[in-house]
Amino acid sequence: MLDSCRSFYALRRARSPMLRRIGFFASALLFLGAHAAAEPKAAVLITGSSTVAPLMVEVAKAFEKAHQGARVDVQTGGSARGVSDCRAGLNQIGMISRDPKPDETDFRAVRIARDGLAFIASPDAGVSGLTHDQILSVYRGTVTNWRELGGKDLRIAVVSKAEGRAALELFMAKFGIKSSEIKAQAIVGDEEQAIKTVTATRGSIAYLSVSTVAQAVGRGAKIVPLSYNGNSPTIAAVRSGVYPLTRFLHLIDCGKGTAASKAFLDFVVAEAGQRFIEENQYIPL
Amino acid sequence: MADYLSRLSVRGLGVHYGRRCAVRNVSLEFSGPGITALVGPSGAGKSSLLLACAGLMGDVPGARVDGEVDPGDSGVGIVFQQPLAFPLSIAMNVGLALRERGRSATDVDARVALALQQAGLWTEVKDRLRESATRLSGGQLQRLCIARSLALAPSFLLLDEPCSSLDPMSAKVVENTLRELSGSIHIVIVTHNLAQARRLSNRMIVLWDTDGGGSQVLADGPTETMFREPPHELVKLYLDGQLG
Amino acid sequence: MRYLSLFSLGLFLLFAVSMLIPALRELPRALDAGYLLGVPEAMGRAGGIGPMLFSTLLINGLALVMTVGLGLPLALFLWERGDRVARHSLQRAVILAIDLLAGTPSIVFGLFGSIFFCRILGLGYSILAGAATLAVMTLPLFARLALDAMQASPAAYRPLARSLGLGRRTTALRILIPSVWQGLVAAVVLSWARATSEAAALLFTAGYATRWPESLLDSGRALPVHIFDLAMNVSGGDAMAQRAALVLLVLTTVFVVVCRKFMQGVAQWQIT
Amino acid sequence: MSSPRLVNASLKKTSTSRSDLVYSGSLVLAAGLALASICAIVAFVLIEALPFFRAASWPEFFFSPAWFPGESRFGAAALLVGTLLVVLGAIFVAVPIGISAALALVFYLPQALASRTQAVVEVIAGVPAVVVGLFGLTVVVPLLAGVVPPGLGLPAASVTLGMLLAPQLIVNAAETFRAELPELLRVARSLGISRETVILHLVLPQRLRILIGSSTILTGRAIGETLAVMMVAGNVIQFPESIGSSVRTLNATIALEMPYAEGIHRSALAALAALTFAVVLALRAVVPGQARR
Repeated sequence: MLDSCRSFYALRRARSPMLRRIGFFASALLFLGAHAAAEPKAAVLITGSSTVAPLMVEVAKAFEKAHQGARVDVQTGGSARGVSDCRAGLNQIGMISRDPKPDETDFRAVRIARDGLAFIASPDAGVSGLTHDQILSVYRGTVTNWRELGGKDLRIAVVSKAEGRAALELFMAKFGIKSSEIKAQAIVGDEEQAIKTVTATRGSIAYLSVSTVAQAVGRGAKIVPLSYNGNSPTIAAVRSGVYPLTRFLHLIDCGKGTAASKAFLDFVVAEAGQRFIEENQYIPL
Repeated sequence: MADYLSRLSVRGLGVHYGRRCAVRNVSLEFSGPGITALVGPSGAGKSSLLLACAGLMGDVPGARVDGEVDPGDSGVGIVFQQPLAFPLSIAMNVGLALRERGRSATDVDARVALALQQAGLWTEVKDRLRESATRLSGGQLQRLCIARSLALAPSFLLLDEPCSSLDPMSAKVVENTLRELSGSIHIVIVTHNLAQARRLSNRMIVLWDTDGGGSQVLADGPTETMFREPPHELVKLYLDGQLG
Repeated sequence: MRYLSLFSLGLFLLFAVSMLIPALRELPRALDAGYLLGVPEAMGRAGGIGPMLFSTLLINGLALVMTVGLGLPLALFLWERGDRVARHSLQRAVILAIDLLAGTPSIVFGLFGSIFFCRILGLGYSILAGAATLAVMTLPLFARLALDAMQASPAAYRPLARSLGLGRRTTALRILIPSVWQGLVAAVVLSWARATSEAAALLFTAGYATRWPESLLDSGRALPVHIFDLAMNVSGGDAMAQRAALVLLVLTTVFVVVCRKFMQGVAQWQIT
Repeated sequence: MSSPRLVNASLKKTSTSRSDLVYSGSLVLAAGLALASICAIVAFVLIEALPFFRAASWPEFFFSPAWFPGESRFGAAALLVGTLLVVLGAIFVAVPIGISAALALVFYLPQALASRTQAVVEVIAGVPAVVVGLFGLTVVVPLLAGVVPPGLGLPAASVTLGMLLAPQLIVNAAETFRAELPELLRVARSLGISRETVILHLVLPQRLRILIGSSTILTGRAIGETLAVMMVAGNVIQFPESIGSSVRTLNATIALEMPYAEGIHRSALAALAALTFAVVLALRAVVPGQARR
């Protein structure tokens, strides 16, 4: 603080008008900041996966409406941050867009929504479904032209996900392939980037979450959802358990939560919360 | 202006730029009103001597000064060859140094008016003092620089080729200004224009680097005797315009 | 030469305008009070961007004050040493650090901010932490541009001011700054443009909250973060992302115009 | 106008006055605070990267192209090459267009139009990286897909990043060209020199030195820009075989993986950020005139 007083003092004494104006403006803001410091902090802080965050903001709003005075703040930063913040007690609830790893037993993972792994291709590929082995050969780079899969004569542009992403981990688990074995032409991060990359690249194939694909197809995006071993990746198929490649979105509680955070967890899993999840085009339990 | 006999004495002055020696062991005395012309071939260190007398050598990178320049407690003003106005109004250009010293506004305005009068610029600018100084003409700008130095009431005013970038008309106006000022303060003018030196100065100093080891005072005396009986062969050739 | 340069200016403007077409298409719906002041709904796919706009103004206003408040003295500090910059080790170290910072990805600033400002200084996810992080991020850019502007001013001012016995403060504030105010305006505007278009750094510091911030210590989602989220995490969010981007551009345009008028006025006032 | 008797002594140049001391005091303090914040970040990156540097094998880090944190293989070679190629590509796009656009702005446009155009360019500098990235992905990539399949890759990244850097370069260059321009043009007109000669012989040689000096901040920004590049570069970890193949930069890796990185992987990403510093230093050393400015 000493420095801002000194520079403020110097500025105020500086006869040049411009600097005096900046000095005045700076001190007013600092005063506003100090006065505001007394505000109460958020009751429930949720951090974690950016895929789940948009949904949680809406659910949090509904929760605040249902429980006057409660206050829920949602922050992003990725699944890893959701876990580390939770363990460090920096948040009350963590968000992860994957099933907990076998060694992750030090926290309670609450399933809040379903999701599945869907494969999509660009329309000019001319294919509507692939088998497990076909997908494996495409991602291993042994098959490089759609013609070999019954599609048009077009080079396959394989799109995969970046390290650590839940979809990649699910893909590696279900297909028993290591990330170093994947021969991709493009690697994307978030879901929407996958959709846009496929629409922009001829003959491309990618994997991402079923709900994103359902919403994109609903909006008329230029992508073709591929059936997996004959199962088409629809929200109904995942909800009914027919679709084989599924995962759950979780909220995690490391035992450092407050009464409000416990109430929030129950709210999300309860009827009202699930209806809300469905309204926002995610797949309820 | 100066109400008692001020004295600017230079003793054993040397100016070195790295290994090259520009000025070697120069001792001079300037006192009382009058105009001294400092002449000599270009590159003879005239400007370095002037800068040293104004105490500005510290600013020049790589320059080393030995010997002593003692202005006593009288002010030394300097006007550089390239006239340059601050990005401020005419009044502010002249009065900035005074305002910084905390003089009252009325005192500053009075002094600015006086300085502009002494520089012979007052009549031309007295009703546009608030305008930006960058719109003045070459001759006006040079006189503004002179006024700027005069505002600090120096006893000595050093000018580095004041009229070199001016048209003849403006040069004449500046010369008349200097002639009037020389009644009250001591002016040292560096010039290549020997006719101007003869017209203006009552004393002439010839600076020459005879042996390549740095310029020294070749001749120093009244201007007329310098022209009529040059004390040194080189000076005679120089004054006839064959050398330098 | 004439046609080549005019052609490249035209090429750049063509690229820039076609980049903005999706955003410009949203113009009628963007300049509507309900949208500008309303609260977002359905993950941002509907409703307004009131809280984001307010957070953006707060964060970037504060950040600019800090950037100029620290950047201008830093640039003056470097300019004071003037020609000896090359040799003076401290100045060379400063310019080196400035260049390093310019090369640092903005996500690293976000992480630094989240650890230093949010956790160590205890500001948590807040407007103040976001503003401080932005300030630290744009400081090098502003200091460097301001220094370049100052070094473009006539070199003869320095000995001239010294010959008149002017102090360092007067030389800097009354002579140097007025003579390069155009360069300084450009530096302020470019720093503002760099800061207001930043999303990654704010994601971890100012946070993601979409409610109206009540104080500087409240988390507030800035507009670029909102745009990033809509484009990257919300399916069908593109149109709203472009609309928000248009609002951000209008904000920057207003700032550019105001900045030029303000500085012109000051410069005019300064010389009298 | 009576001429007051001026006593010389009172106007002698005073030593540094009190306001000067306060001024340079606050200058040093603010500069110190700014410097401290700058060094804090450099230190933060190095401290975060320390655990990785202690544990990792250096040859693998610098020479192996295999970056697979899941299998704890941390080879950054391909990422380094990716960054260098994208930065050089972006400069190859931004500098010619930027400099000549700035020349057009300063020399060939009437003053009123020039200042309004420069204002537009300054606004374009404020376009969020997401919008540029989206434009890159939806327009630039399909356009290039025909020329250099598959579209995503080095050319798309260079064009997109180049256009992201251009506004800042244009404004910076225009301001630098505009300095001391009126006298230059006056002299040129008086000697009948054509505008082109003024540019080629008077303005460019002298001003280019300043521009080169400040170009390191441009290359810095090119290295620092993450999002727009990440969307169009393809991000495949490989030494690019052809001009059109996909590349991944150091920063794209940090941005893609940081939210999902834990422990040694996170420290490895900080090591990549430290590597970015090394690249900035290397580029600075290559650019002449930087130290002597």
